Amino acid sequence: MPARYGMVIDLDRCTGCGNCTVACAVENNIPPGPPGVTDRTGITWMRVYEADNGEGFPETQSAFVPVMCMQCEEHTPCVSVCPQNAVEVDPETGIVGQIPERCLGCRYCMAACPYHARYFNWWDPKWPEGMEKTLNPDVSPRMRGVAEKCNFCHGRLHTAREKAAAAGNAAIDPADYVPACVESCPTQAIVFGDLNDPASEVAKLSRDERAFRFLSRLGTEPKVSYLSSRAWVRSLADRVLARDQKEEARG
Amino acid sequence: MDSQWIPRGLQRTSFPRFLAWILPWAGLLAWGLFGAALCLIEGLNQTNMDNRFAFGLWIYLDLTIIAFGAGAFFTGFLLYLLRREALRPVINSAVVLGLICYSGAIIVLMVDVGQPLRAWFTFWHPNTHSMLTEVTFCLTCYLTVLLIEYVPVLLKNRQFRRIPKMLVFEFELHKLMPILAGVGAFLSFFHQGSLGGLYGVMQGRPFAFREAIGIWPTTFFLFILSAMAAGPSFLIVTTRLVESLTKKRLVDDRALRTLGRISGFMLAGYLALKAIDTLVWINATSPGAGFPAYEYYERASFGTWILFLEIGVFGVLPALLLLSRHTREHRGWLLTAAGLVLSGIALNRFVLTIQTLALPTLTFDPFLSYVPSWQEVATFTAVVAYGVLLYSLSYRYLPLFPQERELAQS
Amino acid sequence: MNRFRVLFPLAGLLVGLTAGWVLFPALLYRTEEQPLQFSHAVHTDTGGMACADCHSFDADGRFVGIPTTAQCASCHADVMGETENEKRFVEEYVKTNREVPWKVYARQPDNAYFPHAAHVTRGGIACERCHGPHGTMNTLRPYQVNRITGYSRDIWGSSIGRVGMEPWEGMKMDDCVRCHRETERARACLDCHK
Amino acid sequence: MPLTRRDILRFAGAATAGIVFSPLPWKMLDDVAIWTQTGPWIPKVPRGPISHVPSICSVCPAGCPVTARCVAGVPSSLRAASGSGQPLCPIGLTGHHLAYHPLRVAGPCLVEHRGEKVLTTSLSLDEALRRLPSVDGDRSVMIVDQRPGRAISDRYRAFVRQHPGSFYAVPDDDASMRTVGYDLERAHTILAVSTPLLDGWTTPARTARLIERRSKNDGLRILAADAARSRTATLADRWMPIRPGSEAALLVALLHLAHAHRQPDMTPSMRAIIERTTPERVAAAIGVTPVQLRHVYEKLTERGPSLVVVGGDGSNSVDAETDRLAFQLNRALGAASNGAIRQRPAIPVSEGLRERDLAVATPLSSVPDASVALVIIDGDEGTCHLSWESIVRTLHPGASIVVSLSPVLTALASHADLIIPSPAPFESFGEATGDGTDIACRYGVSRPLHPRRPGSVDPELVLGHLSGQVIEHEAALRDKVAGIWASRRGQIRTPDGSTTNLTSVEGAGSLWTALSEGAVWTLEGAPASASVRALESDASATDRLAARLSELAAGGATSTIAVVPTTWAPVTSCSRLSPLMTKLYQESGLRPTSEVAAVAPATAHACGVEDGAVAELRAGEQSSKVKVRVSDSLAPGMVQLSAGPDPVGFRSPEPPAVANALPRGRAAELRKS
Repeated sequence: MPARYGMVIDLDRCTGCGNCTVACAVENNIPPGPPGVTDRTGITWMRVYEADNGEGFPETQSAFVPVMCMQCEEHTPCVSVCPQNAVEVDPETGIVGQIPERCLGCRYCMAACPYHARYFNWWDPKWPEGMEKTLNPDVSPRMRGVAEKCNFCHGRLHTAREKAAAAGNAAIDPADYVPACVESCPTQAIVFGDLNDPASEVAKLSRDERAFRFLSRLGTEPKVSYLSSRAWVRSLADRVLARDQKEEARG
Repeated sequence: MDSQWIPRGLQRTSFPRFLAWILPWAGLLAWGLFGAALCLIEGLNQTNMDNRFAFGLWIYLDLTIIAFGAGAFFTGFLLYLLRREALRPVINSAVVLGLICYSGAIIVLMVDVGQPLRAWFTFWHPNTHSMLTEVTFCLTCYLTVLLIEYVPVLLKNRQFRRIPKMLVFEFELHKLMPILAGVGAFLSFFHQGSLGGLYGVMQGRPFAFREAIGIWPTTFFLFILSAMAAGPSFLIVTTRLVESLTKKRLVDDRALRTLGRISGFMLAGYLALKAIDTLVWINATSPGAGFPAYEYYERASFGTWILFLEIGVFGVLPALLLLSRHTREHRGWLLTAAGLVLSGIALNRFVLTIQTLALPTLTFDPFLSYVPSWQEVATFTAVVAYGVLLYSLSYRYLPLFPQERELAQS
Repeated sequence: MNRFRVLFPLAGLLVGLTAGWVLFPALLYRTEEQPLQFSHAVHTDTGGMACADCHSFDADGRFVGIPTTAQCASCHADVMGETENEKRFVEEYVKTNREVPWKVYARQPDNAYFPHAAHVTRGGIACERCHGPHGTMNTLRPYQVNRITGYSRDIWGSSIGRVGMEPWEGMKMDDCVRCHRETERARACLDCHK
Repeated sequence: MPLTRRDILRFAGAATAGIVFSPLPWKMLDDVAIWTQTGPWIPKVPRGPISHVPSICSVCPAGCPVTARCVAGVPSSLRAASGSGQPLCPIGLTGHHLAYHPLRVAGPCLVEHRGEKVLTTSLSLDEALRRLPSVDGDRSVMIVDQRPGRAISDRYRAFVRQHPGSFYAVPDDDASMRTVGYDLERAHTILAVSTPLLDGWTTPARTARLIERRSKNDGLRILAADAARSRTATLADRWMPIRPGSEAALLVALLHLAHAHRQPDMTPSMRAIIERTTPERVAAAIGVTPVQLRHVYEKLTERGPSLVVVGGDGSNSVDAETDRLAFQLNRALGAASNGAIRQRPAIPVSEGLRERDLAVATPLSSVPDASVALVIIDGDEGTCHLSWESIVRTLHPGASIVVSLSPVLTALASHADLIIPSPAPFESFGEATGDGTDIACRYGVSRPLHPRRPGSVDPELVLGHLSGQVIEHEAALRDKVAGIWASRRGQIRTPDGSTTNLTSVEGAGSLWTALSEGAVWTLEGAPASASVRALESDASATDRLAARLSELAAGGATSTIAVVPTTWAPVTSCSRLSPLMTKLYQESGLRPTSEVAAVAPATAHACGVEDGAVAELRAGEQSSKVKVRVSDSLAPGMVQLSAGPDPVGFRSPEPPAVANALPRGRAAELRKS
C-alpha cells in the first residue's frame, strides 16, 4: 500500500522557539534573506505564527502555530493551477512535490494556496562567501524567479530509500525518514509518519479528540493536523467556527 | 515630409505636430522599458509584490485590457459571421485595438513571470487542467490571428498598394477574414472565459471561488459576457477620443449606437447572471467553505459599497442608458454609459485580483495592503505608451476609418 | 541564367544546414583534457578488479563515485608500474594528499537525483547499461562540456540530432523516463529530482 | 549577372529554413532553459563522502551534544546528538555557519572609527603583538574573560596573579548570580520574575523538560511575573502583569509574607525593610492588588519545592540587589534545604596550576576607574550586555590600548584599538563550561570541524607573548582535562546518554578521548548553604534597596510610559549569529528586531503613533528611532522594547544598543518622528 505521509503538531507544546524554521532552512538550502527582506518577501517553508484569542489586555491568550505546506490530498489547489506540471502529488507518498526547474514563476500556485505556504524567490540565492560549502548536498538550491515550498524534507526520503535499496529492501525504515523540523523540535511537538499505517503515532494522534485541521471545509484534505486542548485554539480552524465560538462566548 | 505614406485623400496633421504628439509617449515608453528591464535583470524584487500579493498591478492590468480588447473578436464575430454590416466602419480600429491590448498583455506577462526564458515549457509540458494553460494557448494563438488580421489593414497603406502582388495578397486575405473571425471568436471565448476561470477555480480562495458549470466555474461565463459588454464600449470611447483629438468625424453615429445597444444587451445579461451568482456565493459557496461572506466586507477599504458600486452605478445604470433608445441616441449619454461600463469591468477585475489576495484565509492572518512600486507603474505605463504609439501610427498611415473620407466631405 | 538563380536558395539551404548540424555542435562544446590519463583496462583486465572495487557504496548505501586519492593510495602508495601517469599521480597527488580534479563524464546537475543503490544493488542493472564500455577502455577520452549549460556532453549524447545513439548513450531526463516507463517504476518528479 | 535584392532574400530565407531543420534553434532553446536552472549564479552543492562527527556545541557555554553531518569533511548541518535527549536552539543549529560570518575578521588588524563607519587596517601578527605594551609594575593589564572556566581562563588568572595591580575581570552576573543554580526538575512551582524562563533562559533541554512535564500534568505550575506578555508569560499557567522595574518590590513583599524578617541571620536594616514592606504598601507600585500578591505567595507555598527565578533577560539583567533578594526568598521558601537551589561547584583548574596561585575573578564593575593600560577582551560572544562604557572607564588616561580577540567585528570588537582574532567556533578545539543557571558545572570540548581560516590566532599565543610562556591551544585544553581527571569527581555523559563516573575513567588521556568524541563532564552542586558569600547583602546595598523602594512607591502613578525590555536570551549570549537568522527576525514575525517598540492601542493613541510608524523613543538624554507595533498584549502605559539583532543583515556592531540605552522601568516618551 502506498504511504500517506502526514504530520500532527501539538500547539500546546509549541513554545515558538523557531528551531523548526531554522532547521528547515539549513536542511533545504534556503538562503539567508537579503537586506530589505520582510516577512512577506522572505522564504520560510516552515513558519511559526502567533495567534491570539482576540481579547485585549490582559485577557489576551496566545498560541504559536507552525504552518508549512499541508500537502493537500484532494483538489490540491496548487497542482491543478500550475500551467506546466511543475507541481504534483506523488501517489506513492502523498507528498506534494514542486520542481523549481520546471517552474516559470507565474505565482498562480501562490495565489491559489489557502495556507500561504508557498514562497517565491524574489532574489537570487546568495550565501556569504564560503558558506556555500555548508550546503546540504541532498537538496538543490533554487534560482530566482521560481516558487518553492515544504516537501517534507524529500531529500531525507531519498537517503532513507537509498539505504533501504542498498540493503535490498523495498520499504524504508520509518526511523530513517524524519523531516528536519520534527527532528529539531525541542518539545517534540511535531509527530511525523505514515497516516496509512493505523499503528503509527501520527495516525493515532490525527484521530485524537484534540485534533483539528485548518480550513478543512475547503475540502482539500490537508495531511497536517493540529492538536490543542484549548477550545479557542481549535476554533482558529476556520472563520465560521471562530464566529460560532465567539457568539457562544457572548451567549 | 511623410506625405507619400499618408492615405490618399485624408487630412493628417503636419509631421512636426505629429512628432510633438508622439515624442512624450516615446519618452514614457523609454522610461517604462527601463523599469521593465530592471525587473528582468535585477529580478522581481524590484516590484512591491510579495508572497501574499503574488499578483499585483500587472495581472490586474492584463485582465482589464484583455477585456477591453474583446471588441476586436466580438466586432469581427458580429460583422463577419452575423453579418452586422453597421459595424464595418469600426472593424479596422477594433483590430488594431485588439492587437494592442493582447500584445501589451503578453509583453507585461513576460516581465511578470519569474523565468521568461522558460515560458515555452507551458507548450512543451502543458497541464491541461490549468486555466492558465488555456489562457496561454488561446492568447498566443489569438495574438497570431490578430497579427494576420492586422496585415490587410497594414497593406492598405499607400506604399504597399503600389506593389501589385501585395494587392492580390490583401484580396486573398480578405476572403480569409470570416474564417479568421470565426477562429478568433472561438479562441477569444475560451481565453476570456479562462481568465475568469483563473480565479473561479481557486478552491483555496473562497472569495473568488465559484461553483462549476460543467468543467468551468461561473466566473468563466461571467467573464465572457462582461468582456463582450466591455469591448464595444471600449470602441465607443476610443473612437470618440480619437475624434476629439483629431477634431474630425470618423464614424457615423449609427455604428456607435449599434455598438452601444450590443454593449447594453450584453451588460444586462451579465448583470442578471452575476446577481444570481453573487447570491449563490453569499448563501452557499462561501459559508460552505468556512467563510461567512459578510466578513469579506468588514475591512475598511473594501466595504459592501464596492459591490453596490459595481452592480449599481457601473452596471444597472449604464445598462439602462444603453438599452433606452432615447439616451443611446444622445452622444453625451452614450459616451458616459460606455465609460461607466468600462469602469465597472475594471472594478470587477480589480476586486477579483487585488481584493482576493488582500483578504486573509487563515484566521490568525492579517489583512494586507499593496502599493505598486515605480517599476511596476513604469512597466504599466510602457504598455499604455506602446498602445498609444501603435494606434497613432496606424491612424496616421493607414485608413483605419473607412467612413472618414465621406464624413469629411459631407 | 534562371537555372543559376536556383542556386541561391540551394546554397542558402546548404549553409543553414551546415551551420546547424556541423558548425553549431562544434562551437557549442568545449573540449577539456583529464588531469591524468587513467587506464580502466589495466585495472579490470590485468588487475582483475570489478567496478565496485573502487566505485563503491558507503555504509548508508550512498554511491561514493570516483575513489578518493586515499583509496587509490591503498595500492598506489608508491609507484607500482612503469607509466608516466602513475608516476605523476603518486608524486603530485598521493604524496601531497590532494584529490585529482577528475572531470566526470556522467555528472548530472544538482537538481537530478540518481540513486545507484536502487538501480545497481536492488535493480540489478549492470554498470555498462548506462556507462557503456568505459571500464574496458585504455584511455580517458577527452571531456566535452556544453558552453551554455556546463553539462557534460554525455548527458545529451554524442550525436547532436540524437539519432543512432548507442543504448548507453544519453542521460537526459527523457532517457531516464523512457526506461522508467517501460519498467513502470517511479512516477513522481521528486523521485529523481531533489 | 548582377546580384539582386531578391537573390539575397532567397538565400537568407533558405538559410533560415536550413537552420530551422537543424538542431540549432531547438537545442539552443533547451540549453538556454537549462542555463536558467544551473547558471553560474546558483551556488553548487558540495560533493564528497558524508560522515557524522560527534561533538558538542561550543557556541555558548551550555555545551549541548551535537552530531555534525559533514560533506567532504565540512559540516553541512548540526543536529542534536540522538540519544542525548538534549535538543539544540536555533543558534546551535546554525553554529557551523559562524565561521562564514560576513563580519569575520581576516587577521590581526587595527580598528579606526570614522564617524559611523568602522575601518580596519590589517597588519601582521608580529606587528600586532609588538603593539602590546609590556606589562610591568606601573602598567597594569585587565583581562576581561567573558567565558570564565576555560583552560585559557586558568592561564589568565595565573598571569594576573603574577602581575600585581592587574585584573582578571568577569561580567558582574558571572561573578554573583551564577554562583547558584536552579534545579528546575525538582521544583513543582516556579515563579519567573521578568525572566524568559521558557524562552531561551536555560538550555533548550531544560525548557523542553518543563513543557514535557506540564503536558503530562505532573503538577508543575509555572507563574510568570512580567511587565509584558512575554513568551514565558504566554506559556505560563498564570501571568501576573507587574510594573517594569518593580521586581525588587515584588520580592520584598513576598519576603514579608514569608516572614523572612524573623530569620536570625538577617542584618537589622534588611529586617526593617522587609518588615515594613507589606503587600498593601507596595501593591500599587507593583501594579497589582494585595490579594494577588497573597495569592501568588499561597501558590508558592501550596505545592513545593518552589523556586523563584530572577535571571533577567541578558540584555537588561536585573541588578545585583534583586538577585540577592531572590536568593533570600528562595532560602525562605526552603529551596536551599531541599536542594532546589544549589551552589554550583567550580571546574577544577588545569594540571600544573594550583588554585591558590591563581587570581580571583573581579566583577568588572569593581575594577577601579582609570587604572589599566592594556585591556584584553576574550570570549567576545557574550558582549551584548557588556557595555563599552563599562570597559572604557577603567582605561588609564595616558597611553592605553584595548585588544579584542573576537573573530568577528561585532559588539566590543568594533570599539577596540586592535583585533587579534581567535578562531571561530568549530575551527579549533572549543570549550563549553556550562549553563549559568544549572545546578551542575560541566566541561566539554568541541573538536575542530572546519579547516581553520588563516589569520586567526589562538588566545594562548597572545597571552604567551605577554607572559613569555607560550603554550599550544590543544595542550592547554589537555592540561585542563588532566586537571579535571585528577579531581576524580563528577561523571561523564556520552552522546548516547550513558554516564560513567570519573573514577572509572582510566586516565587523563581516556578522558580527553571521550570528551573530544562528544562526551561532557558534569559535577552536580551541593544544596546551597544558608549563606552564599556573593549573595549576601551589605549595608550599602540595603540602603540602595530602601531608596529604590521608596522611589518606586512615590512614582507609582507616572504619566510617562515605562520601558519593558525584552529579548530572546540566546541572542544576548552570542552576538554573532548565523546569517540564516534572518528567518526568525526579518522573514517571519517570530522574533522582533531591536528597533521594534510594542505599545497598547490606548498608548499608541495617546502618543499619536500608528502601527508600523517610525517614532522616537526618548528617556532622559537617550533617544532611539523605533518602529511602532500596536499590540493588545501589553498594558497601557508601557512600551515593550525588543533587543534583537539589527534588522538589516546582522551588520550592526552593537545589536541591542537601544535596550542598553533605556533600562528597565525607566520613564520614557514616545513621539511621532
